[in-house]
Amino acid sequence: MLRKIEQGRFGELIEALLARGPLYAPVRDDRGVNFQLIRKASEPTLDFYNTLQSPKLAWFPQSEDLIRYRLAKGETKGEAISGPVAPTVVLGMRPWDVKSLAIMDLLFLGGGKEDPYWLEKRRLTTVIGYGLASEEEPDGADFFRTLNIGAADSDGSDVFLLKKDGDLLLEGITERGKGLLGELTFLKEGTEEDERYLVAAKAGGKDRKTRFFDLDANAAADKLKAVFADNTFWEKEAEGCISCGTCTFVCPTCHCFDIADETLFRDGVRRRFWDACMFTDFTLEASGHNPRPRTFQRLRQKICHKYSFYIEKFGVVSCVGCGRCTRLCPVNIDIFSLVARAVNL
Amino acid sequence: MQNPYLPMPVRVIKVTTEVDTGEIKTFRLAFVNKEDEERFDYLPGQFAELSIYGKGESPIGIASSPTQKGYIEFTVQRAGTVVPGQVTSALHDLEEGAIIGIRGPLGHPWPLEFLEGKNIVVVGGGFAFTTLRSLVNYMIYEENRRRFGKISIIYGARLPGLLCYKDELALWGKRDDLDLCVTVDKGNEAWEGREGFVPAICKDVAPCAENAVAVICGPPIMIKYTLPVFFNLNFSKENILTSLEMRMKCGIGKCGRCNVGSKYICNDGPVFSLAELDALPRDF
Amino acid sequence: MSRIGVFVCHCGLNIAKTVRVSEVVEFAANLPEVVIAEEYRFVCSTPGQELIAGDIKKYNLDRIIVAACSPLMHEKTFRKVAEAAGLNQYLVTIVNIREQCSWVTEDEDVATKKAKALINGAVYRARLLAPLVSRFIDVNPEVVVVGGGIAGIQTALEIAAVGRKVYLVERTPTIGGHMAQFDKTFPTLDCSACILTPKMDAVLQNPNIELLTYCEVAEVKGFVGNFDVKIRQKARYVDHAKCNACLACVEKCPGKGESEFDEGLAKRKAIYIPFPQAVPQKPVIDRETCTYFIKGKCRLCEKICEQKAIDYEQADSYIEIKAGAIVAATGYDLMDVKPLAQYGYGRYPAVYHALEIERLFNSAGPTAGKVVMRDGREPQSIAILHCIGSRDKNNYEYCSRVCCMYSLKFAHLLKEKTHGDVYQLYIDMRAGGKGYEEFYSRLLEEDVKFIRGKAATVTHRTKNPEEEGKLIVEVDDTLTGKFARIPVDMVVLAPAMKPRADAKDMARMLNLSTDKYGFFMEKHPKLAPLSTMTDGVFIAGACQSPKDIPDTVSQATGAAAEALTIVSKAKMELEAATAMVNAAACSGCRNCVTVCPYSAPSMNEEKGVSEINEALCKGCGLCAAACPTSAIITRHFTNEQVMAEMEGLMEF
Amino acid sequence: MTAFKDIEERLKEKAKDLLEKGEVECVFAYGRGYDERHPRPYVAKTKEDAENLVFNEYCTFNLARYAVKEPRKKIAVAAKGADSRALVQLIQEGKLKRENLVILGIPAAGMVDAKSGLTLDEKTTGAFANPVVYDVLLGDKLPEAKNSPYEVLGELEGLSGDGRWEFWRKEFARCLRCFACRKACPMCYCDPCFMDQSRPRWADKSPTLDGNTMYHLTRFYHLAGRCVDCGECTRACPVDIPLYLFHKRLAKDCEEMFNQAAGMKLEDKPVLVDFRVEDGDEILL
Amino acid sequence: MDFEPKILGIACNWCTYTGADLAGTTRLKYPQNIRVVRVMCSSRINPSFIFRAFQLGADGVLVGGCHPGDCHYGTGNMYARRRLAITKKMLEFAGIEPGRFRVEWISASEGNRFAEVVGEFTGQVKGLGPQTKLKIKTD
Repeated sequence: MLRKIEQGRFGELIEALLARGPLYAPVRDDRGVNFQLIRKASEPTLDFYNTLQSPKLAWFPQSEDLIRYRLAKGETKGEAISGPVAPTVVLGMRPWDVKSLAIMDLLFLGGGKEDPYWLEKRRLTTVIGYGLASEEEPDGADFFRTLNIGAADSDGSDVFLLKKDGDLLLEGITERGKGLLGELTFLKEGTEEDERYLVAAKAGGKDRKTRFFDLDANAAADKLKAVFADNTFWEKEAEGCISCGTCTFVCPTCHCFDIADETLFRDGVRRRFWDACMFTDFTLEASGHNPRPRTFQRLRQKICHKYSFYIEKFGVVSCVGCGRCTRLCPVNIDIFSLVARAVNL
Repeated sequence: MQNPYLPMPVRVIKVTTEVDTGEIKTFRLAFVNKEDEERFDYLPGQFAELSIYGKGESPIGIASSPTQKGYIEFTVQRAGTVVPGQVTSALHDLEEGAIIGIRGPLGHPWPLEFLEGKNIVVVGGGFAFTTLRSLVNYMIYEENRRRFGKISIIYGARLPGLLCYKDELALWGKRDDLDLCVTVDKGNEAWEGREGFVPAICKDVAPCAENAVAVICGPPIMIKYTLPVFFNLNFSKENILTSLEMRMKCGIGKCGRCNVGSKYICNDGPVFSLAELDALPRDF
Repeated sequence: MSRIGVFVCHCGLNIAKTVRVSEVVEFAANLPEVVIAEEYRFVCSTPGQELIAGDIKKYNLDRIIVAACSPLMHEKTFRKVAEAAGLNQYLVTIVNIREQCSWVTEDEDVATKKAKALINGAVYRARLLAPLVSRFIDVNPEVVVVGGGIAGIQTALEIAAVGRKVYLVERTPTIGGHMAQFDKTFPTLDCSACILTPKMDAVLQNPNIELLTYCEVAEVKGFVGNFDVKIRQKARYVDHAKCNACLACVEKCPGKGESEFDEGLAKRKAIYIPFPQAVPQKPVIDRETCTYFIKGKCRLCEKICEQKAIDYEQADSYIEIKAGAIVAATGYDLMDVKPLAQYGYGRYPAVYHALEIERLFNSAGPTAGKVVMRDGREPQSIAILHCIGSRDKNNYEYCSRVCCMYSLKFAHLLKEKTHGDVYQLYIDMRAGGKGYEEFYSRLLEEDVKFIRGKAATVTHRTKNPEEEGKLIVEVDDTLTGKFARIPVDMVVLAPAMKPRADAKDMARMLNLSTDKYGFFMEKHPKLAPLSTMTDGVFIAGACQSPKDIPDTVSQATGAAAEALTIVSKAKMELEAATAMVNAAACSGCRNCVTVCPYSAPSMNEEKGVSEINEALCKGCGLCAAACPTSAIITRHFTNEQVMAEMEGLMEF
Repeated sequence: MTAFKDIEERLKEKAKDLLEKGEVECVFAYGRGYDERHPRPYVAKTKEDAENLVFNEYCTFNLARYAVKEPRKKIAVAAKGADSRALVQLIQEGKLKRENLVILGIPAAGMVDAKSGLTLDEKTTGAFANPVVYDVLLGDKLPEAKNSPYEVLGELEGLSGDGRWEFWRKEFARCLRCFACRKACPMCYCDPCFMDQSRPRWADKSPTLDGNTMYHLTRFYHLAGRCVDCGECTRACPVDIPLYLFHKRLAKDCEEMFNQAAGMKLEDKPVLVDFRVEDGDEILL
Repeated sequence: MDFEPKILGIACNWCTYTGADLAGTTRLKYPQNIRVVRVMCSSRINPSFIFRAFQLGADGVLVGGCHPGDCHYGTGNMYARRRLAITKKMLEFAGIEPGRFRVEWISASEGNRFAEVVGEFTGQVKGLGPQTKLKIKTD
């Protein structure tokens, strides 16, 4: 089903969504555009190319409380905080970001153990994807096409959003999506012409130019395993790396986290929060032994995890080519060219 | 669905100091809630996260055998040299009656089906003997004993005072359905047993590779010198098993900390055959 | 989980009057990890101590907290109790609910609330305390005394007297120091040599004293109880082992040098002993003035010496000494007055400084005790100028303390020996000391002209005939308020006593701090005037500040006692609450090495981490706060412990 | 002013020369990144490598950060004004040895932060145009900025205390704890950092506002009198926290109280591990 | 009921702590909002202690040490002075009222001074009201 609304009435749409429950959407501040929990209908914007950080925080917040406890005489009881997650909407996710959810599902819901926190939010959250309109040029750091992601792919979204002249087209993809659109009675029906436009846009999105090389996932996986032991290669690639966590924190598919107890006075929470395989002490064992003491080993782990191990374990590349890691890397390390070099070694 | 991050309460019912440095203790834990006990259905080789609120969690191999009913045991070494580890030292301060938390069982057990009908050579060094102890107690349990062939155990420590489970070793020594060989790098006047490094002992015990599996756990240096011995005895890499130590947090293959190659040690391990390890990038 | 016992003291009514003790006890009893909380009227009393000891056993406590008076009062007491009950003393925490709670308020609620908070803080901290054991180190029984002046001599003799071995290190060829140069000593006017030489001799005779003249300290390593001192024996070119002190060599020697002992007023030979009563009596050769060393021939001394003691090939050699304590008695220098051009020293031959005058008076001196000037005349009028460089913002702000008195002495002796007019130009007359004021009054009788005012200039520019051929001392007489010109034949300057030129090097070697002038700093100006910041190193005499002979000698005796308190023990206990480095966390930034006043931390260069010598550490924690990675752990005051206590204090 | 292209040429030449003669083991400089605007730190180990060196207005990295990891090697480092100050500071702290360093001084003005598009000058960071210490100078000396690098503080200093707290609270709240600031900082050579300590845990391990505040305040303090205003922390920050403002302010305070600026003289001692008897109590007011 | 500030004192063992005891033995009265932590030397104080104290909810922090020159350890308080000066500037620039942090040199003989300073400081902090900026929100 296809609905539409004038761009001028975007605010109404937001109002309606806010009325239904929590809403995450892109908001512009003095530093750029990022996903935020919306308070006022005026906050969100659709005038952006890509958010600085990935929207993963809606499902996998940077910091999430798991258990609350109070240190008491005798037994210290802990109670799980699986706070009632309300049906939530995330609006304005670019196709590559939407794709990342499926990749994360494999990990958080796979391996025979489901992560209740991720599962709960996935179950209750409606994704409104946001296609890249034909006039918008991809950023030089992007390479989603290499990952075979179209600039206007709608798969993975519940509702797919696309700009058309003065209008916003909303396509219901999943049942949940269609249900949502159904509730938004003030939306107008999309016309045949809109349909055609949409189809064309999606097709056009497929061969939208970003940086590209012909990536065969399985071949890359094997190649990287072969290159793994080539320390000189990795040392050269990593010589600029400062081993910070920027690339992993802005990455939509990085999932590593740490768990810690935070106690003040005698009240505390057990909390999980983003961690990064790039950190020196990520693998440091209590004994003092560290299997990855050197920077190149950590960079190698990160690259191979995405372009080899993940493929071997889950069958997909753990990267969507959003270019965030490259754009925000303090020393301009570029995963795209790095992998290209490795694969063509 | 049961929240895998929420520890189940257990009561400390017995604390045994294993070594005379006091740095290794065994904790006998009993579940506070019956249903938790039933849910905690484990096999030798698995581990669990012991949790102390305010300090955190620590992944520890299960030292008891499921054949021992009513309790589970964990042998814990106080971590850290100059600055003691938060959790392990908190555990060491525990007294009987204290209540802590446990998450698990986690990871894969020793592949018992694979071991069935085979001769088992158990090789352990120092503190790393814990899950091997579990395995042995499991195998020599009367209902299980016949499922396995010949059982030979080689266990070593640096000094007599650093051997764990001394009483149990004594009992095993009396049994005729297993060969026990306990050794120390350096004995003392009181010591009557063997002297010598584990690899050397393995050499002259020379277990036969015929239909046999070697299960080896110990400090890296011991492993390093023991493996060649077994290769020379024609043990295939498929028939040598070990258990990996890796920094783990979540224990259910999500947090990524223990990722090596395509494996998440906590979830896909910690038990591996050498053949499987060879397939992994050398990054552990 | 630790097992904490809390004991709250009533201290009679001292605490109980304002703090509701039972309420506090109940509060404490409910805190996690507190196993038992008790109250008692006087916890420090025997029954109180028994209560604690009993509970430690009964509840097998591993921490105890005593809420009572200040730790400065009874911490030791309760630590003993714990030790006796088999609990490490460092697991005791004292909560000060008297001096800093019940005594400083009358409000019951406030006091009770505060007491609770303080105890809560203690509980937070106690959990993290660790047992500490004091370590002991062996102490080397021997002592090194640096400086062979009266201070050093006195110290050496005192220490030797109790049978301890002493090494007395003197830089010149003889001991005796400045005192040996003096003629008479104030206020008693007894002859300096007569009281000093017997002591010098006693040093020579004492089997416990090893005399190292013509030696300098080259290096000091180690720490209290275990110093390694390296001594440089300067080449004497005379083998003292062979020399029988016949001094025939001195007779024959053609070389001529200026006598340091006579302040250059007389000559000495190239091979010489500084003065007749020098100790040792054996000569040294001065390369600078020795004909053989200058011209390459002569060797007269060698020919004359029956003992074959002369050895031109001799080179500096080194002696390594181990010692438990070191006493620095390196004395003072007289300020060089040449730079003070206004007084004309060096420009006008008739201007002398104090030590020169001492030699002029001395019967064994250059003039055989007659006061004649460089031109051979006997002065008919003499002006003695006080405070030359002392009490002078531009030079040395301090008072040199002895000048007033020796200036009076000079006046007296000059009167005696010249019958000339003697003027004293002083700012204030300082005569504090036994018999000093009396001496001053006595001089007032002796028609010495006292002029209160600091001499401005000494000039030869004359204004009238009667000034002809004289030196004019210009001065503002602050009593008459008049500007005076005093024509005299001779001017005597009383220059400031200043630290030895190389005092800073010595300070560096011994790791002493110095004041802004360069005098060695004592540990505490009142309570530890002989000790220094470096344990086992003590100071005596003028190297600490200007002082007269009586003060010097009493200091020397005190320093000897201080040194003995260390070397008389075979072992010594070290501070247990010291700092240590967690090498795994050290980033090698060197902050600790830079800031430590005791040089306890040092850099292990190839490991790239710092290491702390606990024998040197005093546990102040300066380094810990300077350590960016908190790799330094100050035992008993760890970051964790301090912050935990803060948390507890702030909770309620 | 010497054109960047010429500097690049001289850089290549010098690097080649040094490597050929074997006078250094490697040269820390800049190499091509994924495009012109994104060069990368580059380590030339052979004279062939030297060919790959580049220099343009985007080569903002402070390479002292890499040099400090090689205390024992004999190395050459390309250093702009602030970078050379970092080297000096590190020498003061005994982390580097002057004799092991060949400093290739680069007088540079108009450097640009590719991410923000801002020019490096006294209004931002890295205002220092000329290296303070160097062995060779790869360009002509430039006039130093006239305006004080501290003027930019005026706005913040003008605010009320509440205003300033509001400002910093907002900024600290953004912090992701990616630690890019400390990892990019040449002075943050500590490994582990105090933040990695578990005993004591100075700040929440999780990214709470309080933890972030503690982290940044303590880090600011650790850099007091040491920060050379190169601005790497701020450029590295993925959420653009203007850390340099706080660093500048402390640098200013240190100059006022102890009249010493970081990394200017080889013989200086870092102000916080030093004292003068004349230090008065007025600094505590 | 009017605002009663929580004040953390950090005192060096040799001078200020002893001075505080003296205030007690001479029965001087002063506000009891202060709770003193004893350290061996003011140079033990890590500026992060101060930040932490405020996070823990201290409304004011008072540091006491020996008078410069009288440090039991010689030069400890000389370093402390510089560190704490920086700390003060930092608080001020971060927007925390500088009046909440104070360093005083109080010798063992200055019991009355201790009482005075605490009284004065407590009043000052009272005037500033509760410290809510760095304080960790506990709900």
